[in-house]
Amino acid sequence: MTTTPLAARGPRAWWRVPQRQVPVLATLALLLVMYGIGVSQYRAFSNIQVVFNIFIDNGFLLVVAVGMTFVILTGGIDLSVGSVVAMTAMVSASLLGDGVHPAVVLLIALLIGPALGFAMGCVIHFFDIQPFIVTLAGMFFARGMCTWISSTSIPITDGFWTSAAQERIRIGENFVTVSVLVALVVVAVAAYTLAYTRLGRNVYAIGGNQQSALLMGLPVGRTKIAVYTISGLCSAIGGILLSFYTLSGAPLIAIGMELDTIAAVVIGGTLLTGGSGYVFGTVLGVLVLGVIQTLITFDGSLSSWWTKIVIGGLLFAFILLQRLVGIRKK
Amino acid sequence: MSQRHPVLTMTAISKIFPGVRALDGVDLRLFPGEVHALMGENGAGKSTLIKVLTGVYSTDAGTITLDGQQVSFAGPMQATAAGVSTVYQEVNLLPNLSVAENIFIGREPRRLGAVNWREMRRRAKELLARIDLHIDVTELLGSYSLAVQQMVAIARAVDVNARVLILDEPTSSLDADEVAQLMRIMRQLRDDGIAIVFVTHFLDQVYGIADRITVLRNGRLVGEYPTAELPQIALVEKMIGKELDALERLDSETDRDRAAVTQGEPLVAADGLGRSGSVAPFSLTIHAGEVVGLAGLLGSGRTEVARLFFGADRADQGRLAVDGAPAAIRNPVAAIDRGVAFCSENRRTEGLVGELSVRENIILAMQAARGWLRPVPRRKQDELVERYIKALSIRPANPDMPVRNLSGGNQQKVLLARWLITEPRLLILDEPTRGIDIGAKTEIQRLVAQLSDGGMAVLFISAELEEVLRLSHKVVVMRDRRLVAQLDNDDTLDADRVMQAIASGAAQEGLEKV
Amino acid sequence: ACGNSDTGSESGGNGDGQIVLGFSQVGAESGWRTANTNSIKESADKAGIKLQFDDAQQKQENQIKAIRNFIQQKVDVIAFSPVVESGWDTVLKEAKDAKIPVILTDRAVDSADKSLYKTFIGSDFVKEGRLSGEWLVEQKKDATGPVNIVELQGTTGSAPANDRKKGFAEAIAANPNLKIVASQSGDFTRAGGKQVMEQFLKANPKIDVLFAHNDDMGLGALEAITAAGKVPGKDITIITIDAVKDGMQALADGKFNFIAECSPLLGDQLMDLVKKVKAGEEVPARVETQETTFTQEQAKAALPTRKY
Amino acid sequence: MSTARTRLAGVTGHRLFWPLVVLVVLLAANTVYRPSFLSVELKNGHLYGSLVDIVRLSAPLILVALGMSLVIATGGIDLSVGSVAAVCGAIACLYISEQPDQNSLGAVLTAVAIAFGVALVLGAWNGILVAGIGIQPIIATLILMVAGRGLAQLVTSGQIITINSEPYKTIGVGHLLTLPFAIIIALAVTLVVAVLTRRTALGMIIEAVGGNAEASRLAGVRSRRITFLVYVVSAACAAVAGFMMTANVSSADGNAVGLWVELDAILAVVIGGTSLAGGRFYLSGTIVGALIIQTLTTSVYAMNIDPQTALLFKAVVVIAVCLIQAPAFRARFRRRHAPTAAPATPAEKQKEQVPA
Ligand SMILES: Nc1ncnc2c1ncn2[C@@H]1O[C@H](COP(=O)(O)OP(=O)(O)OP(=O)(O)O)[C@@H](O)[C@H]1O
Ligand SMILES: Nc1ncnc2c1ncn2[C@@H]1O[C@H](COP(=O)(O)OP(=O)(O)OP(=O)(O)O)[C@@H](O)[C@H]1O
Ligand SMILES: [Mg+2]
Ligand SMILES: [Mg+2]
Repeated sequence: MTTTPLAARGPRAWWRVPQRQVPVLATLALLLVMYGIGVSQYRAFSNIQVVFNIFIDNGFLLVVAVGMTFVILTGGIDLSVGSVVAMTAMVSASLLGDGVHPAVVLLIALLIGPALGFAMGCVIHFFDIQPFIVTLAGMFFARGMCTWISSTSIPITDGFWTSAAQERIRIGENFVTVSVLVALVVVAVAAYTLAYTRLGRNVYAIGGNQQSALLMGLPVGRTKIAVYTISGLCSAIGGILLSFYTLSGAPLIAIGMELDTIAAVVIGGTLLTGGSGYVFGTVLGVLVLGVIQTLITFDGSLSSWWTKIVIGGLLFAFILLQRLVGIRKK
Repeated sequence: MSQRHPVLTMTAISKIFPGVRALDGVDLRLFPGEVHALMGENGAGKSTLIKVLTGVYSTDAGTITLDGQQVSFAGPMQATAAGVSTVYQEVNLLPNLSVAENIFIGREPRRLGAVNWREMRRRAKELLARIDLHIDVTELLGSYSLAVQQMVAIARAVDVNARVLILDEPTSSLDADEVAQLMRIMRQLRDDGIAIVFVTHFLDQVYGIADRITVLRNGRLVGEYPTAELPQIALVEKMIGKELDALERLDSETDRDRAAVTQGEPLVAADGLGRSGSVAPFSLTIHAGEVVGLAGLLGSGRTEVARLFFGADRADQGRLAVDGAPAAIRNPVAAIDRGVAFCSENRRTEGLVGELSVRENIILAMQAARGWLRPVPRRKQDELVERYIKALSIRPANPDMPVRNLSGGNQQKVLLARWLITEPRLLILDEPTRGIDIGAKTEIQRLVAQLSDGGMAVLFISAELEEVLRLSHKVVVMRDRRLVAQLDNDDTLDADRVMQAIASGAAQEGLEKV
Repeated sequence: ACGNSDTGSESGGNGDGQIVLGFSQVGAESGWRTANTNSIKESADKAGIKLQFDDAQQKQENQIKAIRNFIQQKVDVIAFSPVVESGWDTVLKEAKDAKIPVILTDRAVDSADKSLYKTFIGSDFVKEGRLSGEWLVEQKKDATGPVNIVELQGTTGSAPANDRKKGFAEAIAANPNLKIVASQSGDFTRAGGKQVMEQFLKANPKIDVLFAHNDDMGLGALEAITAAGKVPGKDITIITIDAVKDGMQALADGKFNFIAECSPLLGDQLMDLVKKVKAGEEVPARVETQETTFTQEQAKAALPTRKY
Repeated sequence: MSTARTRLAGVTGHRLFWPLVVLVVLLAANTVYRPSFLSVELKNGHLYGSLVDIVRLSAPLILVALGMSLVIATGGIDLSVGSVAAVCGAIACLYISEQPDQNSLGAVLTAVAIAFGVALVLGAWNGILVAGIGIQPIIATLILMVAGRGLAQLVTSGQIITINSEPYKTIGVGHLLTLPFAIIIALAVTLVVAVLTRRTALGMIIEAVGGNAEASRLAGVRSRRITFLVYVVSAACAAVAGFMMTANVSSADGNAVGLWVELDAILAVVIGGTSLAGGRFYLSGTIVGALIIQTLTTSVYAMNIDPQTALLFKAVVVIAVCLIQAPAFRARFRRRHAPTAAPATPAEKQKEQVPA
């Protein structure tokens, strides 16, 4: 009896990108187009430093968005990130103000976020409560901690912090800050984790179908708790970077950051339902938001409300094009 | 033999779901190097027993011992670690990951702690080649048909070094060849001393491979028997709990007059219909009262043909005519308007809405056709739902149960009921008997025959050639996503001739242009 | 695409000698703020200064970004209303290195290094709170029994809320009879003020004075007071801050009792400073906007000429 | 006795039981703090008291949350409700403020109709992005959330438009038969939505789309049309909420109206037992959820909790609500009551075992 082997698909040409990466590449292309528009419209836009500034100004957002990518890949959501960022900055500022050694402060600040994330992850997993509600409570909690610590902003004068904040790493004419390097390291580590470790693959698996992942014998609970812890850690790092950036802790800082973060992740092509997306996409998403903002500042003629409308419009144009490119490929 | 110790015993297992006693004091013993068939009607508790064993559900009573040690797994992860490898009934894989990853996730080959993708792909390809599946392992699993997915699931399970391998209806959507491959592998593993639990509704498969049989009925243990000592008829009697002649009568009823009913205008006529990348253009007519069987190997494009007729996918070539008038069927709504119904093969992703109740799932299509403003009156709902719960013996007969909680076979019946109540003119059935016990299967076959006698046209897809042959007036053979032959089902047609047509499809190219 | 940095270096639009001012506004969170923005835009037009305007939407991060971009664009002068007091050193240093003078408007920053900015122009929130408190102390100096005050705070953690609260508390400490019995945040909005006041009225049988951190919350509270069957301005003395038009109207109508002005109209003063700074002239380290306080009679007189 | 117990189990097992318990506990805490909290008196022919305030103030949230329930049931989310409320409130107020006679009923009705029409357009915009173009709901509605705020401020020119219109004011603070008019509107809209979804097949179809969109499509449901529709309904609900919010203070503040209401609305829906993943939705649960949230806010004021710690208080209550509601959580404390299956009698089993 002959069995017809299922015809294997034709050999793939080396230059053909895998289907899954098309959206990300489309996003990249659109981002470049947007940058090109900026360059053609505004003279100073072409300075390399403008690009570096986008990284400098969005370093902490990038780090937090990377953490969020993990959570969203599992199909969850973490609304607490903005508040945890603020809380970390507040705690650092207030401890430094009390004269605690910076190394100790750094350690404590880097522990609080993951601890809260871990706690939220446990509640989500063990009690089977929707992430939205749990992390919303976490958001209230962390923000409440901020105002509880102090209702006014606390300046940071510590030597380590100020030097980390103001150190300029020269690249030719231009410079970046320590934060940018930290952010890039976080991106690299996260990309590696997602692509090459079991934890990373389990994250995708849970996002694909949690029930199936469970039946396939994957550590669903552990992974879920891990992603919220990771997100907490990234928020903590983001909080430190933000405290470098502003050299202070303010109770109302980073309000609404969770939406920016989610937007960046989703614009980067990650599905909110989980299971599909890349850290690189998230980087692009953050850059898209950064470029939009830079375009608007460079324009400098928009009133406050037109600013919002134009941001919305640019976002729409971008998403629409991204989507159209995606459809054609499907 | 008597000094052999069971590798696994389950004793007096009970499991209660709200309102349903799914298992009631069930025992199971497994010996190394045997294939143990777990038999029972739909909803008898087979899948539940397996899930209790692997820790998906906690037991309400009873003990499990593995190698003499009492165990209680907290979940499949622990069970796998202890050497119990399982393929669950519904394909439970990850459509968003590549085929290779689906096979290896959780135990990826690694180098220096990092997942070694190249090695993983290589081994996946190798493994699939062993079961004669030659597909691109880097593609997403979701882009393959259900049958391919099922093969991948099997590949995943058999690759581990397990002592106990559990296969819950692995063959329900496989073709004869794939089944043969699977049997070969099962024998091999058995000879290596692995204990295999095999759940299926195909008796010949059981008798082809199983050493012993445990029969469940209504969540209770009926008994455990060596295969050799239990004749088929006795097995069926034990499963359904009544004498068999009733069943046989049904069986003979379906053996009916298959004289062609091709007079007059065809109900549906496809002319050069096709979709690039999925099915080559084909022409096919279906008359009222005619059953057209679609035969072909796994992935040959039968499902794709059905989807084109239903507008689930949009054809980009050719024309479709209904009642002789050209019809643009661009979406399911248009198809349903013209009296076409489509019972899809993948009930979980394309069929049922798990959260909704049995009642809601059954009336969904009818309701959609009426529009949301005209709800089906409750009285009529009750009447229809009750009728079909009875006709298809859906169990438990509780219309308000979420369909997710039904056993696999019963879910399939719900899906069937959904389309039957819309009283379509053309009913497309893609693997309607998948995972259905023999009692219900004959019931469904009889129903199809009855409907077609009543003037309904049926497009019937099944991996079981016998079934196709028994019901169809005309058998259409697919191969490599093209229609290669149309055979009238007269007395000379038998399985061999169909297989021949499938195998030598290329030689019969001429027929395609019919 | 980005190799022409040399052409960018002489950008800034000052080829024709026009001064370019980069201004980063906090946002448009209130009518006050919009009036502030309008004043600056109009004045810039009048003074022939090219304005690069940026709205930070209440986020410090955005303001820092905007200042960075101004530096890239090589504007002549940067001005901004800081969202919060701290955290500006780094970016101000960059501006200093790029030799762009900085003017703070409306709110101060707490940098130790005063050379980072040229001058500050704006109002003093603490003073506004203090003026309100002092007026109340004066009014109630004959009070024998306790005077119950309720306070509607601005957004928790925001600088005006903190400072006005502080100034007010300092001032009323002069009379131990004056007691704040309840203090809640009304988020600077009318709806917030109303909602909080409703509960204040139910929880406190005797309220003598309402101190609201801005007019809007006071206006919201008015409705709650009326609905509770009390007469605003009579049964309850109402003190607010800002003096926007609706507030002034309420004051003139006798519903409010006192308003400490916080003027948004600092455009002209700012443009003067910009020109001076650009020309390298000396400027005072601190310029206060012309502000006053209003009682009901003063309001009636001032109302017809109010600009916003 | 056993029937009593099963009846009790039936009550405690009801979906609304635990949310209601939380609501009652919150109210009780307030009453302990201030015994007059529960008292409701008749002032000028109107009901007056904290309870009435709570219900009246939760009316806009209830409206927004109703629309949000439907959107969430389809597996989507609508972040733009706050902005839509702001835009509609602003348009209505702007129109009224330009009328010579602001008290004319006709003018107010026209204003409301125009603003409502705009809301439908905005809803349709969301619907097209999600259902037509296939953009992920969260990002599709984020666009309008950002731009809508801008639109609202554009309408008001960044100022607060104050109006003096009795008929319009009625929407927010008027009374009918001693009851606040806002409550009546909320009830009416609830009724309309409930009838529309539960008396027709719309509810089930929405749930089917949310539960499994592909399966619904193959069952002949026009999934896209339904998805489109829920965004329009959501925007319409948000518009009415916007009228209420602006009428409440007789002024439109483009920046403040409906700020963060989307979060509260989603929270209300989730507390009410609807899953964010889509599928089944529970309107009654949503309403209880909205009441809980408003009670929480009011409690902060009524119990005079320091604003600096108010958020911590909120966090504690929210987490308590979800814990108490989670079956998995309660199960942990009820282990000992675990049902034990009655052992099957040997006779029943009739094992036929054969040695292997
Ligand atoms: N999660 C659940 N909740 C409630 N009832 C359930 C649940 N899972 C299964 N059941 C019920 O338990 C009984 C046994 O189901 P099970 O899936 O074990 O049957 P099965 O023997 O595998 O049938 P099939 O041959 O159709 O797969 C059925 O009546 C089913 O409705
Ligand atoms: N060899 C293959 N290469 C790529 N894709 C394949 C292959 N075989 C199957 N597929 C995928 O599976 C589907 C195959 O077709 P389809 O499901 O219509 O066939 P079928 O005859 O119904 O097969 P089955 O019996 O497996 O259901 C297509 O969607 C295709 O993407
Ligand atoms: Mg089963
Ligand atoms: Mg198929």
